[in-house]
Amino acid sequence: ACGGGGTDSNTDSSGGGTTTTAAFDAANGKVFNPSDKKGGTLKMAISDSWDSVDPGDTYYALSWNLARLYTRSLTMFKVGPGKTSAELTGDLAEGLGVPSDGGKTWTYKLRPGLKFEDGTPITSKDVEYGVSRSLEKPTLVNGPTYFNDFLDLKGYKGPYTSKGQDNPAIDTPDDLTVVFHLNKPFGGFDYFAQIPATAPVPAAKDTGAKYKEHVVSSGPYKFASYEDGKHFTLVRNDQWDQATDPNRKALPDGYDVTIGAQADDIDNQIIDGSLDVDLAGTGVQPAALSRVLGQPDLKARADNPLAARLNYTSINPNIAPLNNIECRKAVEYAADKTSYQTAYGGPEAGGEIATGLMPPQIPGFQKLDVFSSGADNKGDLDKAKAALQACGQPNGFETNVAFRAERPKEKAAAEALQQSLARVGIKLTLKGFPVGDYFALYAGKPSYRNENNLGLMINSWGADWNDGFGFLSQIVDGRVIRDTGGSSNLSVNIPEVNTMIDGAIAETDTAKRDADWGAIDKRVMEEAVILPGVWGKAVTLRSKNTTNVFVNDAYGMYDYLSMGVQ
Amino acid sequence: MPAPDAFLDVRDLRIHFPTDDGLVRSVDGLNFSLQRGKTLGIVGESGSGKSVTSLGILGLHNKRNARVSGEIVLDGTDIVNADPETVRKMRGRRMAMIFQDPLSAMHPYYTVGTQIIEAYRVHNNVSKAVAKKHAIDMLGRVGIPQPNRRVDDYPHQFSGGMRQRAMIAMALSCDPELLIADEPTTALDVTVQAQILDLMRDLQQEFNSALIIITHDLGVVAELADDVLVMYGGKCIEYGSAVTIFEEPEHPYTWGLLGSMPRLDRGVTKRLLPIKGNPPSLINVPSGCAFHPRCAYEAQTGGLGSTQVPELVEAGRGHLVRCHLPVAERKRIWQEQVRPKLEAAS
Amino acid sequence: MTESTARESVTTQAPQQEALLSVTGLQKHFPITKGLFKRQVAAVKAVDGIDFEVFKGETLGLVGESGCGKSTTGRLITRLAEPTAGKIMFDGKDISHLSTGAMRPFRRDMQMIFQDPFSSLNPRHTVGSIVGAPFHIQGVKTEHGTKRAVQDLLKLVGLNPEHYNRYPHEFSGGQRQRIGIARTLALKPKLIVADEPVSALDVSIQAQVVNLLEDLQTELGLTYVVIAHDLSVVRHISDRVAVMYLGKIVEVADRETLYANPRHPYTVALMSAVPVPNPRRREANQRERVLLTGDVPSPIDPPTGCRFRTRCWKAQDICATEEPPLVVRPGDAPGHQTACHFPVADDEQVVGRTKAA
Amino acid sequence: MVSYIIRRLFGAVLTLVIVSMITFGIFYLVPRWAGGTPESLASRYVGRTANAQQVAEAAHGLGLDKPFFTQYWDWFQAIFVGRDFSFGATQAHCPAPCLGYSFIGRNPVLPDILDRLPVTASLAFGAAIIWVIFGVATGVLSALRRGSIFDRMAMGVALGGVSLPIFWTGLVSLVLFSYTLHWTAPGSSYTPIEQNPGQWAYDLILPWITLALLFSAAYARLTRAGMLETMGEDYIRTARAKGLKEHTVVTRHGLRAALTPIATIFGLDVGLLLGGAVLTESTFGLQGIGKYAIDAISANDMPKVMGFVLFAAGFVVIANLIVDVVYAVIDPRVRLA
Amino acid sequence: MVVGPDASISDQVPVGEPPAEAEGSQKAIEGRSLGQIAWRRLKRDKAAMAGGIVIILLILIAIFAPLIVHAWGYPPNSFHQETMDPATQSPTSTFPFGHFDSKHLMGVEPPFGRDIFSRVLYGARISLLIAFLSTLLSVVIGATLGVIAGFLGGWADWVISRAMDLFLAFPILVFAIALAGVIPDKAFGLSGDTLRIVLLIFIIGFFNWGYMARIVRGQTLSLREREFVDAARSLGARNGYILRKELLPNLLAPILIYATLLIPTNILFEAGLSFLGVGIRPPTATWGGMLSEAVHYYTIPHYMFWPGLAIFITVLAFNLFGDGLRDALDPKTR
Ligand SMILES: Nc1ncnc2c1ncn2[C@@H]1O[C@H](COP(=O)(O)OP(=O)(O)OP(=O)(O)O)[C@@H](O)[C@H]1O
Ligand SMILES: Nc1ncnc2c1ncn2[C@@H]1O[C@H](COP(=O)(O)OP(=O)(O)OP(=O)(O)O)[C@@H](O)[C@H]1O
Ligand SMILES: [Mg+2]
Ligand SMILES: [Mg+2]
Ligand code: NI
Repeated sequence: ACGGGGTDSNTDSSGGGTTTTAAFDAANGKVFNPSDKKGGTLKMAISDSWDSVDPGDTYYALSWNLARLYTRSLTMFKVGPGKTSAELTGDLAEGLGVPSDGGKTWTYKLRPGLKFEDGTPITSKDVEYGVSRSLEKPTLVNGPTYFNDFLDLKGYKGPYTSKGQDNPAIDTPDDLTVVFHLNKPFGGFDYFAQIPATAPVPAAKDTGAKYKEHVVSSGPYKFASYEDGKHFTLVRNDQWDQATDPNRKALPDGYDVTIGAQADDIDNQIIDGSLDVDLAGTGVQPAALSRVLGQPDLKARADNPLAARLNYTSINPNIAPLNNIECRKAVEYAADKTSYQTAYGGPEAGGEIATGLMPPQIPGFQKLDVFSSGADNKGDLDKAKAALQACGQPNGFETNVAFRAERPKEKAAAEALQQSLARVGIKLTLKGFPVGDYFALYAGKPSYRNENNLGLMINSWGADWNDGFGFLSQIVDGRVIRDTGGSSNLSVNIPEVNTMIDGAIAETDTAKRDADWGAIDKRVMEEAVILPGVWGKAVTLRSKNTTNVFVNDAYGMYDYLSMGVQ
Repeated sequence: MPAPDAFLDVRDLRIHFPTDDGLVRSVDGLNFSLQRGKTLGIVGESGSGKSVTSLGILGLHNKRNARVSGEIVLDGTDIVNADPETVRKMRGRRMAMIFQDPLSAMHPYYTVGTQIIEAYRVHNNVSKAVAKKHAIDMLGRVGIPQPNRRVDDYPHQFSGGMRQRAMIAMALSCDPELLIADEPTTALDVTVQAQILDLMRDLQQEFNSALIIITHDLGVVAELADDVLVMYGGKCIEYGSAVTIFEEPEHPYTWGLLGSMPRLDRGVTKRLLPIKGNPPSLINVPSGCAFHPRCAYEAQTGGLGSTQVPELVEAGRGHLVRCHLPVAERKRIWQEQVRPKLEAAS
Repeated sequence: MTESTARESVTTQAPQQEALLSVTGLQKHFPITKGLFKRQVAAVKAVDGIDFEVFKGETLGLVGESGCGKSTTGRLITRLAEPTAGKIMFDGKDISHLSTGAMRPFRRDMQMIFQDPFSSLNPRHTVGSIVGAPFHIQGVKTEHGTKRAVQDLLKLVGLNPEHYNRYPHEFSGGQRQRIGIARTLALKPKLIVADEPVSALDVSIQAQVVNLLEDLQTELGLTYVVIAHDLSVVRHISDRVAVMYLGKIVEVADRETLYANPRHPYTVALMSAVPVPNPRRREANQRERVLLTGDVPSPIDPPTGCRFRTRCWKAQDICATEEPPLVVRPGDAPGHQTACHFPVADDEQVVGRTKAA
Repeated sequence: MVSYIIRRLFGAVLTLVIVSMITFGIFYLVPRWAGGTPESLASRYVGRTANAQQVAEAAHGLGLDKPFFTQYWDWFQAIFVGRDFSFGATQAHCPAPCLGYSFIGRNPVLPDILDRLPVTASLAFGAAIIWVIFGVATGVLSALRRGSIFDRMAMGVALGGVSLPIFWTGLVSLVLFSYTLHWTAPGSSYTPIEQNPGQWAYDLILPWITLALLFSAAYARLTRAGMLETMGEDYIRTARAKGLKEHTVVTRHGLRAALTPIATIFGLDVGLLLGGAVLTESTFGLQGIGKYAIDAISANDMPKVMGFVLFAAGFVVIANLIVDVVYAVIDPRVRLA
Repeated sequence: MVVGPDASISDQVPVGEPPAEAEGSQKAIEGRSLGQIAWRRLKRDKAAMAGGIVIILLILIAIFAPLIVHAWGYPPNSFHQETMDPATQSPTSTFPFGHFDSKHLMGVEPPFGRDIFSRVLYGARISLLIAFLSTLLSVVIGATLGVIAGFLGGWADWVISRAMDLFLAFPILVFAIALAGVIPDKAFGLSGDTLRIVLLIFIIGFFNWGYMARIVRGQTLSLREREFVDAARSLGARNGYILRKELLPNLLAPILIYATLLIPTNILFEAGLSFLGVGIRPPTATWGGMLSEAVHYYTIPHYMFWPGLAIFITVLAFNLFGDGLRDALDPKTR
């Protein structure tokens, strides 16, 4: 999930618990200002726009977080602070899925009495349709591709392309039962079932790419107005029945979401209370940072959640001289991690210095130190020079570093790398690319990155959900790299790793599976194709008006479902 | 020259402009007076201060860049020292002006009628309709055909002669007692010039106003003026009745002017008799007599010319000349040397 | 011009004289375009079929009111403008449609003096380079070098040769006009066309330049076409005078004849309108003057037949239908051509006839 | 007059067509220089599961594989007849007048732009009123008191005004007046005028002033120069000679003439601004046309950029046209056939 | 040419140059060209001279930036992380406006503590280089096309005038941004900063020629009507000669004036592009780029103060100088 994402509790938080004392990090791992008082409008804003509010067409953590207000998926993460959210629970479904056929078939039973906003009952057909339409990537381009990859589709492409055909991978024996057939065993299918794409969509109301303009609600709120890319409001959905929904409190009467506000203004407005939440959840802007951390009253309103996100740099092993592992090692050793951290905003707003891929909160995490950058994290120049020697480039070499031009932090990271690698003679040229096409046309496109000598590519990845599969599968599996571009995996294509992944997927024992993913992490690190930077952290701010605030570790940001207003 | 009953009396008028390059003495001690119903012609070379004088009489010089001193008494009011509001009220009503280039002197964005109406209504508290009737009336008086239609035309829709007529109509709209025409016909063809000159003469007689006509064309002066003032370097160098100036001029510059001019009323002269040299700079006015560097008779003043400014002295009845040459000598030279040459036909 | 007899002989023998320049049926129409595709909708008939000759060594004066086509005629015969129709013979050769390149050799023999002494000299050039330009452009080598030649020319027109390196803005109008004249003389032309050479100058300076032009003519045997609107200057300087009205020549004659016995009503009116610097004649003068009414018609749409008929007091029906040819009228001196159906008779009692004194 | 306007309209349309061709040409050619192929361009719109064949199909469906002039013609005629696109299974329709269709946003461009027009228009007109009042008043006073202390100060400030980059003044004033003093609305504030005119003005006052500062400075200088020139004209002397009051001379005669060229520049400036006050809108986070363009550019959403360029050029061309017609109305000398 | 005796052209009244007396008054202005006069006028204009001096200083600073920085600062891209508090990303110094000392004359910029002084100095190089060269390009294109349009007239004029209208109708800034965004990374054998600079120069220069062309065309049209052009033609001069020798010298003044006035516009234009993130690539310092980064730290105003001040001073200097030049060279004010 891009733009946030990730999960798991803070290392120091036990999970659960509440507090009413305003203090730094008071809503992280605990519920701050718990309340059951209904009413009010929660005002949210975001500076950029995100992909979509269409549950079948979204991949942003904030969007998955928010979608729970107006859609219900088959399963969901438990709502609560700290470790609570590491567990899944039924949402539309009465409980978790029931696997059979060695994990190749998953069956879900829907709760009775569910209704769409127009009062029509929600049936298993609507769930099937929702999943089926999300397969239509040419139209709904944004969502994850897990269902495309794992369902046993037998050539079925989706309701638009394969018109009139039934989806062979999904059966609906009755109105309340949904059965998924996979093409290989997969133990973690319940995670797939919490993806918003499993939210029911009435086929008659589906308008393809335009469905985002009027998403039919199955949750406690429905759209009252929607202006694409600018603004929308949610109001209570009177067809939603609390009795069918043990997870949602639905405190506010409505939500008011502004898109495209100015980032600094969002901070200022949250500070003065005219806004409640920065929807992006990525923390305050640098301008506000010194204020927030410097002023005790503001600091008491801030939290510092750790996101399951790795900010890193891919090292392209397909171009000279980086095709030599020693040269890649030289990069790993020479990089100054502290300046990398500074680039992302320092220890609190930026994150923890990363030594491996998987963030600490992911099960299976192990403390790696494959390429030590020294005690002060400023790089080990001697080892770097030795590696260069071994590589046959004793005086260093020249290559390019790619980054997304509109992202100041990535630009700063590129600058930081440029400075630190220059110490051993590795000369970097900075190349910014437009955000929108970074993966589709430039860094993500193998032919482009190789022909244009993109040796290093700044990247960032957050877990789709907090387990090894959710974090690693999209960035270390060489088979997701496509010649047509668009993959988030820019540099890792190790046959051995691919096999290890298949093994981990098939593994049904959770502990062993977690360990497998840990091993994959280590193996990838040893190949020196990824230079880990920092595990993302953010200094986020809650407004004075908010109640029932806590960080949902599944998303690494405030839980939008639970928050209320005074 | 100053007459006690004069309608306009200019005394020791000095108009200086301080500029970056020095003080420009455009008008430097000018005296003359004028009776109602009479016409004064002012002639002189380009830059001799004619226009500056006329603007001075209307009080149009900007206090910030012009230094005006002396007296300009119009019917008892001294324009130089009166307060600006008084002078403004006199402009247009008691004294009016016709400018050289009627196209640039009329506002391009307003109809001819509007501009005349405006002139009339500043001084007469009448309705627009009445003023418009007056404007049409005035246009008719100056000989514009179909005045009720042309009143709504813009200046650029008029021909040169019509524009000048319109200017005259505008100037006369409040029956001014003093009319100053600064080169009113220079921009016009001879045939049109003749029409305008006739018109001005007729109108002057009709209104019995005092008229100052400024020109460098001696022919025009001869047609209209009763008295003639010859300016050189910001000073009056000769003043007299038109007949005197044309028939018994006494200043070498005036001789030069007459000699420079081919005349249709005489036979073709073998050669023109130009004045040598160039007009003086008004910043570094030549010492002594401003004309001395160009004067053919400078030698006969015994060096006085370059050292001493000659006085304007009476040479005959109402005839004033500013020259170091003794009167008798001047008369002799004119009679014996210059006149014969001027009249020598081929 | 030392001998007045010389001039007389020129005038009387004029028709037999060798023509340096002869113009037949010369026309210049400036198109007026309109619309997207620049369709020509009308034309300014600036010069509309004129014939005249200029004889070697004489001065032809061209007079007329503003806009009647004098300057255009001047520009046509110096080929600064391309004639719409008609023929220009210079020194026996047809130059009517020569290209710029083919015209170049003729330029040496035909020069032009311009009206405005301020705009006719390039402010960025020194006097030396302005006067030296003809040598440069025509690639003429001079005996003692260009500088010497230029200085000689400056001396010739009465300027200080030391001023070689000065810029035009440092000179007065009269001096500038002399610089312009020096430039035209550089290539020893046979014909000089002077378009209002003195009208921008002060009276006193005007006389200097007129004298200079006359002196140079005597000295160098030049032929002049002098364009002017000041009839007295034209009379002073010309041997023969052509009067133009609205793109046509209405009357040509030698100076004495024309001024003493104008035939065309327009010429009569024009002359009577000239103010005379004699205050005693004022009253009489006014009575004698022929006052024309109305304005000059537009050259875009000139009147049919005789163009002057709309303002002519003698006009009759025929004037509107038939265009009078420019011919010698019975009883007139040879070379006195008039384009009028009803020319003014010698003894006709027209209001405004002034006999030469 | 009518035929003049028709002729000018014709010219305006022609200009727009050429503008569109050049724009189209640049956005067509440059990505190809950069190594783009129809497939690589299409791959952005088909999602991450597409294989080469699907990409090729999409490239075909979107018309990206056609030669330049065909593509241009498709684009051009869409303005009049609308256009259909095929993303493989799904179709999209862009109804006439179709200025382009965003493959990323999956929506026609024109409605988006029109939707944002009120913001840009509010910004442009509000600022225009302020700068005209201040600029012209300052310019006139300076010209009348030429050389005075007021004149020197005003012109000094004006020169400073045109020398300050708008994004800097905008930022500094935001920091000062919004974030520090809390006098004005913070950035990104906009309330439609029909909703609450007071709030509308309050939200926009800072952008107005910032934008107006720049233009007032320029207009003060222009007005001053114009006034100095006209006040030296002969007809001003005539007006004074008529005995008009100085006030009348200055306003009715001097200012009237001096304002004519300024009015034409004003028309063009407003036209340009209506086409997007890019820097101002991005500095103040206003969701106007300029911001739209910037956002489209950073998203590499070329149909949006194309549509925007044409729309903005349209404003300039129309402004040009209006200015010429108005000029003909206020200056009788240029009244043409 | 052999000239006849002087005597023959002077009879009673000499027509020659007036003798000595007049000479005296003319001596003072002997051989002074319009350029010299303009220079004298310019020298008297204190504001313009101040502008001129600042411009010269700026150029010197730009040229010698490495030397100056060597003496008083640090390399523009080097980090000084010790000067910044990594957590709050603000200067560690207690002084409210950041870390100043004898080596950080203007403090340091976040997040790495780069030296603002040396970045501002190095930024001057880019700004001035781009502004000068793009102006040069506009001038070359604009003046050439303007002269051609004005001089040849006819269809050439029509085509060029329409092209001018066209370029004036383009939303230039957006267009430039869009272009800068889609331009390839390597082209014409150039890459990196050099390509960017060349590109920016090209874009700015290419989209700004319309105004220059309009002015030059207007000037040429009016010059063409001047009689000295006819005079040259009547001497048989070819078009080339007239263009070079007669028109060009007179066009130099307006071209120079508008070039000096175009430079500040182009400086702002470049800054605007950098501000919007499509200028020169990081980490190369440019004023606009520094400003755009400073925006993120607006709570500490001195980050945006210095580059803003640099732009302001430069643009002001050029404007003052250009205005002065216009007054000095404009024949109307003479
Ligand atoms: N405002 C002014 N500032 C400085 N000098 C001025 C000003 N007005 C006029 N002069 C100068 O005063 C002198 C006299 O000018 P004026 O206009 O009176 O001459 P003129 O006799 O009317 O000449 P012309 O026949 O050319 O109209 C000229 O040298 C002129 O340059
Ligand atoms: N280039 C041109 N295009 C269109 N019309 C022109 C052009 N040049 C001259 N004319 C017109 O041709 C007619 C004759 O002009 P020309 O300049 O020959 O008159 P002129 O007799 O020299 O007048 P003036 O005494 O004012 O110099 C005028 O109506 C003028 O408007
Ligand atoms: Mg005058
Ligand atoms: Mg002429
Ligand atoms: Ni993600």
